Amino acid sequence: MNTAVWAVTGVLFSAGLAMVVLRRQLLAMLLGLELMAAAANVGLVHQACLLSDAEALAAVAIVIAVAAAEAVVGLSLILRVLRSGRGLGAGELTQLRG
Amino acid sequence: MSPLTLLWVLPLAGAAACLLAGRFGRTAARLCALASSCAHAGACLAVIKPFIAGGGAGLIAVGGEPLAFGVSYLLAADGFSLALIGLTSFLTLVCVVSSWELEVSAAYWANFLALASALCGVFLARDLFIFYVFWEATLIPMFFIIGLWGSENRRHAAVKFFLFTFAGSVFMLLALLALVSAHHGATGVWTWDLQALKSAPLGAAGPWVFAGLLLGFGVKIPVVPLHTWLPDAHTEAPAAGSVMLAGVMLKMGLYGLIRVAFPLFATLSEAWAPWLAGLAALNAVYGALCAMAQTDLKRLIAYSSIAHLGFCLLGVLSRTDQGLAGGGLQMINHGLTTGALFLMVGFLYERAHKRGLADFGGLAVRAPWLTFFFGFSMLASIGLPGLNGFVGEFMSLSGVAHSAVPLLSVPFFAVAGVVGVTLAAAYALPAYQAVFWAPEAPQSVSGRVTDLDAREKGILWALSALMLWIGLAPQSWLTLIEPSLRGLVR
Amino acid sequence: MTPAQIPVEAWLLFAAPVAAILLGFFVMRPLAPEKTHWPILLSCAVVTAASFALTARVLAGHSFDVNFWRWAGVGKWGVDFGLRVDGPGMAVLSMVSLVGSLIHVYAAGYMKGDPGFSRFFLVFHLFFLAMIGLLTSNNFVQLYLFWELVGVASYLLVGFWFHKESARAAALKAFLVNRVGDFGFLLAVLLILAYYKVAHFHLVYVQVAGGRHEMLGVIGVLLIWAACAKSAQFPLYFWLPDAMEGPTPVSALMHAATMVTAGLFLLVRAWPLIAAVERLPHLVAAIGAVTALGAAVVAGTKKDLKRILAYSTVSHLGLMMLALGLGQVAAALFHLFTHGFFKAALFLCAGNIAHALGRSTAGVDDVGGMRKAMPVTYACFVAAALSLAGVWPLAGFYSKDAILDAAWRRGGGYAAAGLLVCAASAFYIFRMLFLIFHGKRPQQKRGGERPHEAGPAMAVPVVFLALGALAAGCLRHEISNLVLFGLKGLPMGIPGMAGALNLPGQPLLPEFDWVVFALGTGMAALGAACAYCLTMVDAGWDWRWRGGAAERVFESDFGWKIVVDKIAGGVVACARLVGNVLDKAWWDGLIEGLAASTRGLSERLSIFSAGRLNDSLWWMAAGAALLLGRTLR
Amino acid sequence: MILLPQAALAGGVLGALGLGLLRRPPALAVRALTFLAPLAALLLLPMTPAGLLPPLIAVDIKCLGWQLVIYAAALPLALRSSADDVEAALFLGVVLGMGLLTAAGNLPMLFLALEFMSLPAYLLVARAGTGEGGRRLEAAVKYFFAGALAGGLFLLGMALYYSQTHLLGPSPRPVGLLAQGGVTLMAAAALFKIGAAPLHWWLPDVYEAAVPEVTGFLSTAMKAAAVLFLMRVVQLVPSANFAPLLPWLGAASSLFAAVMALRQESLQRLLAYSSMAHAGLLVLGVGAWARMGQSPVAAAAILFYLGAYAFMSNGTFGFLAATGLRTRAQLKGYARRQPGLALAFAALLFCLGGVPPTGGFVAKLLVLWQAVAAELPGPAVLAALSALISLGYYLGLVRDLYFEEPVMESPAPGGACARILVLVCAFGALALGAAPLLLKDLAGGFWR
Repeated sequence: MNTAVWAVTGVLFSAGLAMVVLRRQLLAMLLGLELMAAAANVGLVHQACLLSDAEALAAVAIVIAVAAAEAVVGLSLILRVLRSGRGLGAGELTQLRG
Repeated sequence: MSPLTLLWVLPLAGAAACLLAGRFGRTAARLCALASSCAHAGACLAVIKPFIAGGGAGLIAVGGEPLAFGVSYLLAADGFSLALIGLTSFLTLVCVVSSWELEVSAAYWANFLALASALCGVFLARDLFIFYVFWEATLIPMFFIIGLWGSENRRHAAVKFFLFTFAGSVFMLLALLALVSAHHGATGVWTWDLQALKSAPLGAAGPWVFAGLLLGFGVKIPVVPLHTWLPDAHTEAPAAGSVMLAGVMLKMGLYGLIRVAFPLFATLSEAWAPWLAGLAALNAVYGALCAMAQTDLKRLIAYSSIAHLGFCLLGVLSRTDQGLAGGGLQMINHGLTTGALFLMVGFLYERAHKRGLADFGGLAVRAPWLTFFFGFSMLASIGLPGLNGFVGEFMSLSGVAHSAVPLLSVPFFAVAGVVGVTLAAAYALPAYQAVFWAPEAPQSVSGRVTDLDAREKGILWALSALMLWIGLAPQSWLTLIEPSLRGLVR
Repeated sequence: MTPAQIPVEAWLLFAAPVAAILLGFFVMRPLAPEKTHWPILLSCAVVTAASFALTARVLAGHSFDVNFWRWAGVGKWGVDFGLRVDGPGMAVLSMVSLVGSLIHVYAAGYMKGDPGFSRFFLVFHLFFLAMIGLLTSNNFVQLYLFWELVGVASYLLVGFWFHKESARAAALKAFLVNRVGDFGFLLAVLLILAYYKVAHFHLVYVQVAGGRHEMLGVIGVLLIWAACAKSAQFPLYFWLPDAMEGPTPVSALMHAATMVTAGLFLLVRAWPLIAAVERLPHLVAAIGAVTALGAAVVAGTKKDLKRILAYSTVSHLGLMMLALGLGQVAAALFHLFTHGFFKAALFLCAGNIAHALGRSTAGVDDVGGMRKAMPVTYACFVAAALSLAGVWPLAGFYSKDAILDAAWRRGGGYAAAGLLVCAASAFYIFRMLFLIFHGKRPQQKRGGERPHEAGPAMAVPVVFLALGALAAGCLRHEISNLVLFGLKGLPMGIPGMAGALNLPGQPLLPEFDWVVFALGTGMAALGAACAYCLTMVDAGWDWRWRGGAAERVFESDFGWKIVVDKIAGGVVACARLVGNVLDKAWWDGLIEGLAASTRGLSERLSIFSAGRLNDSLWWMAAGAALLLGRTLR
Repeated sequence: MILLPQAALAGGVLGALGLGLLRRPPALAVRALTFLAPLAALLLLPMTPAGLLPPLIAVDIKCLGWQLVIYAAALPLALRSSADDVEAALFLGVVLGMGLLTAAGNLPMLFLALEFMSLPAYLLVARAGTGEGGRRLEAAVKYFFAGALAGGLFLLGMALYYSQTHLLGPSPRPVGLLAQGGVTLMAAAALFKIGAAPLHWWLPDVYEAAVPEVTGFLSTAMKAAAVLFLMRVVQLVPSANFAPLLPWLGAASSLFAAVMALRQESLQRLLAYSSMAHAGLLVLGVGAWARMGQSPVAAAAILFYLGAYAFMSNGTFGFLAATGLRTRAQLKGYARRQPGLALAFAALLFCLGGVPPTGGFVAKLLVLWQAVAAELPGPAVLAALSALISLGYYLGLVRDLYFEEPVMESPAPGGACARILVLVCAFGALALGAAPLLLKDLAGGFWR
């Protein structure tokens, strides 16, 4: 059973990572980030229940809260990018280089 | 405030005073600079006079109360350091007087005095941290002197000078750190005191640390492969800048070798002496050959400095009494002769803004006094007996021919040295003739050259008198230098 | 003998010239430059008197050698300066001071009106002081000091008329060749100090006599090399003919009588060292013979008067070296003594002639039939010429005969060389005599005024020198005693020195030998006859053979000058290669290139950060993976 | 009581937001808050005794030292006069996050503090500053995604670590491979925050686009927090597998940054790479610290370096803010226009270059000293090489400043307050040069 949970975590995390690194769309990348956070949470919550460790469960709660905050900040930035008329593609963000 | 602390604080205070005086106009700054350099020269004499009276073997030391990081404020001066400090203060005075008429800002004088202070610090420090701080501190004033008041491509020369020396010094710093850490490993005490570090057990890292020190000092001497900063820095520096650069700053490297590197690594320096002597001999011959190929007068004198320093190094490496004393004395002599030569090229440059050998000609008619003094210094520089250049070279070479160090006793280093002496005439005389004796070339600028005025003649008389004094009666100078040197390397 | 007991004349030898020079430089030059020579002539008189007084002391057996001043001393190593007044020194010094003073008087007349008058006299007297110092120093370092000072003085004087390109080149060549010679001398002094621990002559003699012969061969060769440079012997003689660019008094004093003898004097001082190595004397003799013969032959082909005399000087110095090589110290010194007189006289006559024609130097084709115009010069020239050729009662005969006798006794090549040199020297001197004074060729009118006899200031010294050339022979016994005495009765002022050291070889001049007399005079007559036919009888000889291959051979001194030019060119090319190519282009270029390449590297690296977000994240993930991989292994 | 400084900062944040609610935020009050809160934290610092609030909070003497450095480094940005309450709140939020980081007890708290200081920082970069925000927005987006990715890595690392050691704090016993992997991932997150070589791509863009004061703040306070974060991760396990890599990683990234900075035309981007070079040196210091068994001496050296760097970096970026210069071309001959400011900037450049009589030298010396003492010759030589190359462009800047002729018309200098800041920073950096004298008794304990 233990390995199954780790397999899920691994798959989810690598999917999230792939989305962040490969996708061009900013939104998709944001989703990828959330996916990675969720994957780590799965592993954490599984282990915490096994050991019924309160501190770990508190950690899970913290992680969920932080992931949410992250999403908020991410969305606000993406909205500003949209409003400035440059579309969602990550490709156009190349003013800063060298 | 012990006299030794005064020796390096006085010029620094003078520099600050010059900057303040700069507010009230140029003459105030100049007068303040003159006052502080005279005061500094006076202080040096006050310290040296009783020292010589006491037989020149003593050692004035300042107590080393401990500071943070194992550093302790440890200054000491023996005959050798005092001689070099005397040379520094004298040449600073010469620089101040010789650039009296230049329209320069107060920062010019402040930089020279700061440089003098840092140089005195180097010659006084006995704590390696303080030694290193002063060693690098000399770079900043010289960087600004070359950069702000130099000639055409001064910017490149200033940056090259700073980076080149810094490259050597950074690896020297690593060597010092390794030394201090090794000492801490053995005794559990952090200290930077030169005497204490002699017992640092370095084991396998010993040669590497010694090589780091040699790299740091070698860049400054300069030893041939590490010398390419010198011609640019000397050529682009203002007249007074080249005097200080050639007169004293080149001696920091050799002083560092004698004071720090050799005592710390007695066995290694004995083992590597033949290789270093080979480099020194290469210095002497290579410098002379390069000087023969130059068309710019100042660049020629710069390369001749490389040759002269080769003799000093040869003398020091021979580890014999006369070799050491000869090397030490040659450092002072080179300061005087090359200082005088650079001054005169500076006077020429002030008048005609040209330095090439082909740009002049016929100066013997237009400026007879300049011809006389240039000839006098040039003869001293190529080692005419009876003038100071010969004494140093003769004793150094006699030391090398006499040396007991294996491989060094076979006289081919002496032969190379004497070849260097012979080549000296081959580069100096044709240049002298081209500038002073040859008739005016069509595109020459000799028309703008006027003869020396009283101030310039005064300086050159003082320098020539010193050259003649050392040349004919070097014994009094040797009693100042020799006792302290002998104890160092033995 | 303590320093306090040094006789006052010895101090005057130095005090007078120094005072005259200082007075001249600081007082006379600014105030009355044209009177600079007054204090200097006075100092010459004082020096001459002092040297004669000292010679009398030495003849009376009171020569001395004492250290009075520690120049530089460190631990066990030390060099002291001192005075050594002994036979060889005084023999040469007496001639030098007398001839020198006369030439100083001559120079006062010759250089009158020259813009550099005061500069000339100051340097001229500095040379005089240096020569005195050289002859009276008692150790190798002090000798080297004055040796170099003499070299510098010759540089300044040969290049006196620095507006002339040829004078500048000649001065530079003279100094550099002397410098090459000094390479040997300095190295020899260093080796002596290193292996014998002391530089003082006598202490070295004692050690050499005591059997220490370390590195003596090398030291001997180096000293000979130095002597060859200064005394213009075979390998390094080529600077002397060009040194004729200097004013005539310079040529007369330095390049005939005094400076060039310094090399020989060095060998005399170092003779115990050289004699201790059995092959070296032969080397000296061989160099002397080759130089004497070669120079005498070339002298016969030269056109310029002073160059003929220059080659003649090289030839006579070769003879002195030959005598020294054969062990005849006294003969060599005596010939040096007489040569000083007649060669200086010849030079001054040549100077007068050139002066009369209003030129600095005259060639053989500019003069002719001057007998009636300049009777005094003619008389002196004849006297000196006969003395040079070695005609019986004159001084030149006695000294040359002694050398010929030694060469004849040694036989073989030396004898042949000696005889041939007699013939050749007679040939070139009589050729000069006939061409200048008896030549039938009509005189070209140049500048209109007829050549007139030189003024009294220039004529009187020539006359005295000519008398010296005639009468110096009778002093031969005094000179040989002087050389002998000088070496025997030498009370040592220096502690730890054994009794006087006898120089190897017979110190006394050989007795009169009829066979040698006949041979010498015969060869001289043969030479004179050839000169007569080739100049007076067949007048065109001097020009017919020129322009052909023969001229190139003689002009380039049998090809030696071409070899020297190649060597000099090689050194300069090597310097330019090292200086410009190796140092500036390659090495400096390498270091500057290193700095530039780091900037270039930064250029190339910046293409990685093209600013795209995904690339950054990709690099981050890859970096983390790399880190993970490295730690999990 | 032990969280007094952090409480003061939180009060500041709420106050700034509260004022915002009143629609017309009086500019003076907002500015006072942005200035007072860090100052209050600074003053309250010594009074807070060490203590534990398990498991989340652990405050001890060393942690107070770190807080001192961080708050001091944050002060200059507090001075920036901006009427915008949101910006003030964001700034105070970031500083609060750093405060929490120093006091973090276990891993979740560490993660919380990490994100608490990062998220407002992304917005601060986007918002602070006048004029068109396009470049700043792009930089903020890059910063956000990089930061979030690092956060994700940290989470995964924490999960792995927890799964094997069942602990969320430092484990006394050596740990297995899985946990080591976790620790390494966490270290990667820390290295991202510091800006070490492979994970540095965001740094130049963010530092170039942000307003100079913000960049100064990021390069000093954020860097100090990140270094502390890395040290906390290293302390998690007795002998972390990634520790031996740190010195090489640090030296290599310092060398890389020095080379990259050589050719930069924009001043801020050049100083960004220079800041990255110093970060590399700090990572080398942490590596030496880890290798010497986390000796306090090495920690003191790193703290000193960060203190000195705070002066230097705030000073140089303050100079850019005060003078409004953007490119090296504008810098040419500036000494003739503003001699005082130019002299301060030159002094700061010499400090950054590590030229002896200055504080920068003592800082660099101490870190190199630890590297050599920890027998790390390779990284020490690389660091020395990077110091040499970095001096190349520092001297280049001084050369432009003093030796070149003024070419372009440079913008008008800023307010007096910014100029005074630059002078104070320059003086502070130079004064540290006499550290052996000044810290005679304080550091005595360490170095005796």
